[in-house]
Amino acid sequence: MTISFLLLAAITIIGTAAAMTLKNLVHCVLALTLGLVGLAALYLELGAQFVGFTQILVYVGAVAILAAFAIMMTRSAIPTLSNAESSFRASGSLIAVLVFAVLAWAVYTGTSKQAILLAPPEGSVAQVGSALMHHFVLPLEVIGLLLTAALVGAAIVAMDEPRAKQTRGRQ
Amino acid sequence: MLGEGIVKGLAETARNFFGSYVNKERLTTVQYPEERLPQIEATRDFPFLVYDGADPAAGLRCVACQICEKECPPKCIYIVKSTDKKPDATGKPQAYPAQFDIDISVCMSCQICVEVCPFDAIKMDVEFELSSEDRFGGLLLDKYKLAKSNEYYNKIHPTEAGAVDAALAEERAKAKLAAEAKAKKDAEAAAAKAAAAAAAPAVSATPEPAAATGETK
Amino acid sequence: MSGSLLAYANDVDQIFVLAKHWLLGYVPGPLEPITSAILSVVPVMLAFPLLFAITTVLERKGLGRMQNRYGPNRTGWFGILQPMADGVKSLTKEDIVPRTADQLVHYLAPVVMVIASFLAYAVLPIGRNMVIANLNAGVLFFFAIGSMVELSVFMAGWSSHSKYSLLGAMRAIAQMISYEMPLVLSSVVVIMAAGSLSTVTIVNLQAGYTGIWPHWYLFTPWGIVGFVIFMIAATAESNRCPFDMPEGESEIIAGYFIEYSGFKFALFFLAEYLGMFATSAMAITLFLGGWAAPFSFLTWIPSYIWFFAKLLTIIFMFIWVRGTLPRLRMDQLMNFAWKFMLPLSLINIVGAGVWHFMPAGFVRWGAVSLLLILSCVLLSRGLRRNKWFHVRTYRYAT
Amino acid sequence: MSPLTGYLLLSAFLFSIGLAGALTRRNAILVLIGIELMLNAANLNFIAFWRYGPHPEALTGVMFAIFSISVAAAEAAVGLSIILAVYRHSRTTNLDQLNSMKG
Repeated sequence: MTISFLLLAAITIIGTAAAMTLKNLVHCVLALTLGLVGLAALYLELGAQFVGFTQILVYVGAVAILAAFAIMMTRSAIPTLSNAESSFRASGSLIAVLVFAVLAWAVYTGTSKQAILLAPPEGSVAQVGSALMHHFVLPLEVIGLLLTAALVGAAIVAMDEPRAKQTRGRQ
Repeated sequence: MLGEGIVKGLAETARNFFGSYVNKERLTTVQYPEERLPQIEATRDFPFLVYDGADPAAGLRCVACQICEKECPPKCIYIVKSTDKKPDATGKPQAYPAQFDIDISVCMSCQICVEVCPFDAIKMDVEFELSSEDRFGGLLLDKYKLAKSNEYYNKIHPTEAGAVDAALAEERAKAKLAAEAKAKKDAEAAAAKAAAAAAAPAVSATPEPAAATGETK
Repeated sequence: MSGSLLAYANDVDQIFVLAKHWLLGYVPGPLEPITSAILSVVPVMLAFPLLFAITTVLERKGLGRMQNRYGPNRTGWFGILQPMADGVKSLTKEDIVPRTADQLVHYLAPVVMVIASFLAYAVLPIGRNMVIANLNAGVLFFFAIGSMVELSVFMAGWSSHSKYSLLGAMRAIAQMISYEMPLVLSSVVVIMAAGSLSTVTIVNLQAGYTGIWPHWYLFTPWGIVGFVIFMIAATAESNRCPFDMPEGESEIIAGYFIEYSGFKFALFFLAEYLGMFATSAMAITLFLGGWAAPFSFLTWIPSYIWFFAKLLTIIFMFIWVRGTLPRLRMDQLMNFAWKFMLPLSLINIVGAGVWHFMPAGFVRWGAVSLLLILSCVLLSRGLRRNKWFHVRTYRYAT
Repeated sequence: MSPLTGYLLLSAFLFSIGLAGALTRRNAILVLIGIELMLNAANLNFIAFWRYGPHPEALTGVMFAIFSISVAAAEAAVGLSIILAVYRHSRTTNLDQLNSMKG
């Protein structure tokens, strides 16, 4: 429980909570970015440099921008009724609170009370690289395949329909 | 091969880059306040008033006919006609502008005032450094600021001014001739009238209309 | 004699490091880490904005000369004080915020952009032993920070509530995302060869010499291709001509920062140039041996001088290209990124792998060069076949 | 409280925030963002367990986080493109209004 952990946790919580409550969707995405950067900083705090920087690269550089693009293209930036909370507001919040209560109870009872003091693992980037290439090479290939499939699939799903017909007709 | 054109372009700009340091003639920029390009003769920007002779106030060709004021598309000319008449450059008594203002900030340099002026009194200037610190009055020119001599006009637009001068001289000569002829005729008519009056004082009414027609001719 | 000279050269090389340690000697223990950080960061935060100021005037003068003009030559000696005049002008200008703008986001966008641009310098080795933070994942950090610039571009474009700025931001983001991939993939070859993501290690590996020739990664077939791809992608990433679509003056005036004025506009300008310097410095680090001297007999010149000399050379290249090439169209830009740069950088990775597994010698050179040249020619043919533009014919005009 | 407990509690809280968002917001994009948040909370768990677990040298937690991030990226891309397609079809991203199976 260091000060840096508390600070980063506060940033993360503020960012994500704002992302889920703000009216304007673009604000939501920006707040989400703040939360995810806080999360990446937490990864760095835990000694996982590679994961932390990958988190920034993927979430800030790709997912947030993608969400922003989606918001622009679906004209959801104007705060209208559709962005407000749904009719599940009370029940949804209740479910979330219950889930948190259960998880917190499990965490409190499940983990040992005294601090585990392990030396932080060193040189993890090189280790991550060699592990990816040796022990985890099959999952890596599968992930590569999945990403390619996702790329092609996303492009096809998002493609303009009339234009798709046109190209088919031309072929 | 991809990139061939890029290399050509890069070579061209490199040639310019080094060439402009070696060969001063490459540089197309004129260092304006110190150096100036000679103005071509057809340069025009804003109107001015031409005067003949030495005195700007007395020699203005303008007779305040107000045609330019009426024709000006942005309505930037303001003229007050004088109530009295003064002799102009040729000595003929003419009306003159008591006030003649042009708002240069409104003027759009269309040159319509020059086209419509029957007296060749308003012409286009070439002066372009007109910036002023006075936001409202600085570009509102009165007749004293607008008045420029015929010599100046000859200097800035020699060909056009020469043609105008020749036309004016011809016109004046014609006017002079006409005036002389008229004076002669007047004199003749007066003499004839006097003679007639002297010859037939008894016949009072009949010759009178003939004399009148002769006079109107 | 020569030994003492070498030691002297070494002292000059390390003068900033020694000065920092000398200063740190006067600081009490608990304050040492923070003082050390400040002493590392402040010179970088001063040096690169100064370089920005110099670059603006050099760029304007260079562009002028390329177009047979003088460029700025009124302020100070040969116009050298022009950046100061520009700075005073932008600082004293009114800061206009559009009434419908999203005030907070509008305010934050330039700040985020400048911070992200400065953060990128943390991992760039400016000289021997001169780096702010030697991170294990330095290259990854650099690209992660680079992706934050895109977000600030979006913030600026969206918060201004102007169609021009939104269009400019969308163009900028589309372009940056498209060119980020070749940028990262072309640096992957170096990471493969060096076996490390740390910028310091990468430079140290290139600091050796065979005879008088340096061990730069540029002097390999995949290094040349990687460098060219990296520089093209860097041009697009920093929104510079011929990829300056996001701020195309003739169609969307200034792109995403059109609604900014005065100091905030200057911040965007600063951030843009800082981003350009950072990517150029990354290219130097990855391919041109960082601070290493180009010949072994020139190692007596201090390392930071070499670094800045290389940086200025690359900046001159940027200016040269800007003075030469016209702006691309959006579809040309995207075609070039996805149909040429991306496949070529992927093939380049394969080439680097082949290089790694073949025995050293001319056979290796020939094989990898052949692979890369062949793929380059084929890919460029693919670009040519579907013509990007046709000769225009006019029905009525002659 | 040990550092591990802190991280786990934070992770649980993030998960609940994501769940609450996914359940209570109407806009499809925000629901997707909520799901991303839940994934991230799980990632934080993996990293925390890797760091404070008995075998940090095995790197399983880090590996799982890396793969999970890439899956999340793929999921976001496909999800957002589906949202785009749905928007093009029905002119809304409001999940309450997307209630008919036929066009």
